[in-house]
Amino acid sequence: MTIDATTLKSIFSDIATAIAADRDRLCALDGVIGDADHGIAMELGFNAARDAVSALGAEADPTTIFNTAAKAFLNAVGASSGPLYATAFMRAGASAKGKSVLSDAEFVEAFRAMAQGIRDRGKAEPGEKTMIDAWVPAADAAASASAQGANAVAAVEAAASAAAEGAEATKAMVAAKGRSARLGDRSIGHVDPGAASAVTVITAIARSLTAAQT
Amino acid sequence: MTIDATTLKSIFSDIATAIAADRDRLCALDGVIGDADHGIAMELGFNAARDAVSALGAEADPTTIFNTAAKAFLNAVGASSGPLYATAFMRAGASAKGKSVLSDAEFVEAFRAMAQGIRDRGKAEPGEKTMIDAWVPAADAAASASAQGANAVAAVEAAASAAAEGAEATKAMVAAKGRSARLGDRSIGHVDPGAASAVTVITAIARSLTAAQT
Amino acid sequence: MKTKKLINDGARAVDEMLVGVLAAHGKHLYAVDGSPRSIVAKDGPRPGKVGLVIGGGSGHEPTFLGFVGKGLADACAVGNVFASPPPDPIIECAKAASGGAGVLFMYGNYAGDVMNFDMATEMLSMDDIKARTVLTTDDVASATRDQKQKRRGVAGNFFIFKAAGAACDRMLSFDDCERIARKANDATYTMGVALAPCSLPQTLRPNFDIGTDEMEIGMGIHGEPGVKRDKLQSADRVVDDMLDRILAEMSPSRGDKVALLVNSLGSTPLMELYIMNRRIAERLADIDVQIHATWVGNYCTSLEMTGASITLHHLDGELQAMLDHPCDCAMFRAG
Amino acid sequence: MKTKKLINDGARAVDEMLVGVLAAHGKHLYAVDGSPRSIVAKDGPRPGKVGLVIGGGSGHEPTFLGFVGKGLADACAVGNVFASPPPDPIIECAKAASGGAGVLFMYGNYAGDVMNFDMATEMLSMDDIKARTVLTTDDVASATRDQKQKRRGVAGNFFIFKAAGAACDRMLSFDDCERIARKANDATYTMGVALAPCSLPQTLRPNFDIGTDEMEIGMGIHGEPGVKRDKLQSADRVVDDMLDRILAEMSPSRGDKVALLVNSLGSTPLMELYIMNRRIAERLADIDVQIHATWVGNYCTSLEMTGASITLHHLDGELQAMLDHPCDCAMFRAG
Ligand SMILES: Nc1ncnc2c1ncn2[C@@H]1O[C@H](COP(=O)(O)OP(=O)(O)O)[C@@H](O)[C@H]1O
Ligand SMILES: Nc1ncnc2c1ncn2[C@@H]1O[C@H](COP(=O)(O)OP(=O)(O)O)[C@@H](O)[C@H]1O
Ligand SMILES: [Mg+2]
Ligand SMILES: [Mg+2]
Ligand SMILES: [Mg+2]
Ligand SMILES: [Mg+2]
Repeated sequence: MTIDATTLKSIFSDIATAIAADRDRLCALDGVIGDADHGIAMELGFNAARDAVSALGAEADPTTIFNTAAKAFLNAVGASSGPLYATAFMRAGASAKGKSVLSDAEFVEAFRAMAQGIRDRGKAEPGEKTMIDAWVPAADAAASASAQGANAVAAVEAAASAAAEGAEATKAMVAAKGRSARLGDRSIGHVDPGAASAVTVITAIARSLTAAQT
Repeated sequence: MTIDATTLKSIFSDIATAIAADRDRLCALDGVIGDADHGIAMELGFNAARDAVSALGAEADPTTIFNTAAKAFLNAVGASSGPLYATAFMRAGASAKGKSVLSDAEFVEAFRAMAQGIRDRGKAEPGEKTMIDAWVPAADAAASASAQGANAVAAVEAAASAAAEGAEATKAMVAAKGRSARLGDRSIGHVDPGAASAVTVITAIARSLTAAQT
Repeated sequence: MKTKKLINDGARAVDEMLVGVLAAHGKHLYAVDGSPRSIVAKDGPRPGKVGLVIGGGSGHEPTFLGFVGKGLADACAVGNVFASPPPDPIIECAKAASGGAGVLFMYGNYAGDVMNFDMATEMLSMDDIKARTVLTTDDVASATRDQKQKRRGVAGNFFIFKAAGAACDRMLSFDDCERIARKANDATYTMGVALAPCSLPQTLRPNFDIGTDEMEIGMGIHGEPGVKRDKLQSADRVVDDMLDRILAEMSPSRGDKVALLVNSLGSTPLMELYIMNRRIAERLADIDVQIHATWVGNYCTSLEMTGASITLHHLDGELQAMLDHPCDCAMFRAG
Repeated sequence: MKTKKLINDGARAVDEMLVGVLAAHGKHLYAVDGSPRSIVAKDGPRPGKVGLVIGGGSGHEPTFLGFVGKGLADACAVGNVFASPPPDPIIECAKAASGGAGVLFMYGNYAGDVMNFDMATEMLSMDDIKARTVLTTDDVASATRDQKQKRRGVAGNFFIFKAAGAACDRMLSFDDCERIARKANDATYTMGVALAPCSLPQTLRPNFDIGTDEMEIGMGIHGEPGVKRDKLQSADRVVDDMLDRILAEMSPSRGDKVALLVNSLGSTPLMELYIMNRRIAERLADIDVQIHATWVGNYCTSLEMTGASITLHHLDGELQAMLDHPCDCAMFRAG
């Protein structure tokens, strides 16, 4: 498949819908080990990203779409999620530089760039109980599926399962980055909200790609 | 019977005990149409009065006892009940002036003076939904019983029933004095807390006299 | 279920608070020797000046004792929670505040306060101290317009005391101080709304019941019921309702000036007060009423009650001068 | 069950608050044209002066924007409730505050704030504005002593910003301003305790659960869990526990001076804060530590959270001079 402006825009729109539906659960998760606003931040951010990219013309290239989403997300949110997701989208934009549409492999490459952007911005290592613990295994799964010839849908589906496992695994971790890092052992037993929302985001991307394909 | 310092002191002590037991009900009544503190004020006041008079010697005359109670009550309480009960006791003290003990009739006279003191201080008329609506019928009942030859116990028992009826009647009244006067019709249906506590006070006096008599 | 408070013993709360107040504000305040409930401004009373004594129940902090200081009140008599102080501390305050030119008693119009201050006035006359009383009656909700003298004093105390304190500080005559105090009271209008109760330290029980979606318009600062119980509305609607009642009485002309107080009853945070203020400013701009100065915050509280009040202080040249007169109190500074 | 607030729409609460803030405090504050979340002191920035830009999430009022004014911060970047501001308003604040001598960014040490301010710093370097950052890390409860750099910034911001603002106002060099800011941070120790949660305007749900007889020692100002959950104790015991932790770190010598802040997290009324202050004063007197100045009230809140914090600011001659330096902000005045 080729992933064009229309598909990218619908991806942002589908993420926004999925996150809005998940908002209260994410706030509740953040209430346990953070400040209870993660669902709000994600909803604000993806609504702003969706609105900003949907205002772009049909001729917008992927880089413009990702950069527009980055800026909109960042300015709507601030918080931790703002710079993390904004950097993710900027990196995706950079990886797509010069292309007018994305092939399956290029989309997976952009997806990997997102995970790398979050990692660079937040400087968190896997195991520190952050969204990195969902994004890094997700990016790895997508890359290896793609290397084995999977299309974008299959690769992101593999990413979504890996993210879900990764998020589940944060329960056992002691937070070492972000707001909950001060909890020490008291953070054990609870899923990291940023990892949980990453699952929602990645699953929404997979669904959106599936819908675009058919 | 003759009512001496010991009896008067035990009256103050018995009132304090009765009011302390009734504190929360009085606060709750005041919560409905006032500021929820009437039980606290009455408890503070009668505890202070009890402590102050109990510190007096056995040779203290009734006037000294009443004046001591007045001062102690006033300074412990402030509020509305402070000046009202303090004036009541000062008037009782004035009516007992020069006497070393009180006869039954003199005690009833002091009791009437209390009601008159409350009336003078608060300038409330019967029917304005205040403690006056318990104290005035109580004083009248005591006086007429005494005029018909009743002893102090019987007179104050008559006063207690009259006070209870008077307090019950405040339910139907619209408050025109005190904190609840701003409620207008919304005060209807609720007993005035000051009238309710007057019943407790007067009943305690009757019981205390009965106990002293036997 | 009991409410939670950081106290040691409800019965000692007021006295312990006062020790803490003096520890924090020793530069501004002292207590009369042997009368710990009589709090006096270090830099307030002086010969020839009319003394201003305020007072009332505790639980409204920074009202009353926070307004003791140079340019405002000279002394404050402190009662138990929501209870008038007795005559003794009032008398001690009057003696400390007296500069020989008379003492003005100012406090909210509550039966208990009136009786206690009146007893103090009677006793002071034996000491040759002349005390006059100006009751504050700014609570629009607490009686009809023709019965203004029956109304309660609430957050508007702030402006009324401020005007009187400035008049006293400017060494005006006893008559003028009293006149300005009365004028300030007549020019001050407050409406409050409560969303959730407070609880007394002695009982640790909510002092009124209110539904989880209700508000009480016109609630008194001791939890006395107000003019109506309603479903909670948006901030703009609540402000409109409150302002409509205030403006109907004040009936300002275009170009008139007011001072504005947006006050929290305790738990309502600044964010909500400023959201209210946005609407108030909008409404007053619409009718061309100029806001000379605005205060927003906890000025007259009811312990931890949730809710807010709006006060307008209708200025003329004289009241504006009094408002702008500097003051320096333990918990409030202006000018 | 939803909590009750006087708001119009949770999503618009911060922007509406800011309109209300500017309506009330137009003499002190303005917003950068086209950037309503960038609030600047009218009488702050000037050529040659190091600019002080503070910022952080909303919901802590008067922190942060209340501390913008002459002698304190030049500008404040305002985030959503409990969320760092994005880089754009930070950049606009830096431009407005810049007097050519450098801009100091000061804010609480939270991952979100660090990332957003760092992005702003990178972007500003393209505009030739040099920004340096001093994070506040006064919350003793939030990491062990050897990990002070990991701690959160909480109510102690008040003293730390005050010191830095005074240094900037005195036209000290960029290096000196930064040095004093770091020194003030190192000398500031806060412990908090929470009794009941707040709720976000967007969710209207309590942001943590706590038993009806429990307290959380060391609770963060966004409701982040603290060091322990306990049965609620008397005020004196709670103060002792908090002070013990602070003093163990500060280890003052006899005769040392401190400044003291007893802060409400929102709903805890002045009465309780002063009761706490009574005990604090007693304890510090016992170890011969002198309290140079005390502030008591709502200085760094978490919306309507119930609870309080104690901050000690360990003074030397330089920090004392900074503390005593006058400032005039919309919501705070000193000196
Ligand atoms: N340094 C970091 N690197 C990666 N993710 C982080 C980092 N810091 C925080 N996070 C993520 O951000 C989430 C919280 O986001 P959010 O609630 O929106 O922001 P805030 O903590 O500012 O309120 C955490 O659950 C965690 O997954
Ligand atoms: N003017 C008055 N005359 C007689 N009784 C009064 C008057 N004003 C108030 N009261 C009585 O005082 C009671 C309230 O007392 P209390 O709660 O102790 O004082 P406060 O109203 O100051 O809180 C009322 O229920 C009423 O009976
Ligand atoms: Mg969060
Ligand atoms: Mg009462
Ligand atoms: Mg009372
Ligand atoms: Mg947050």
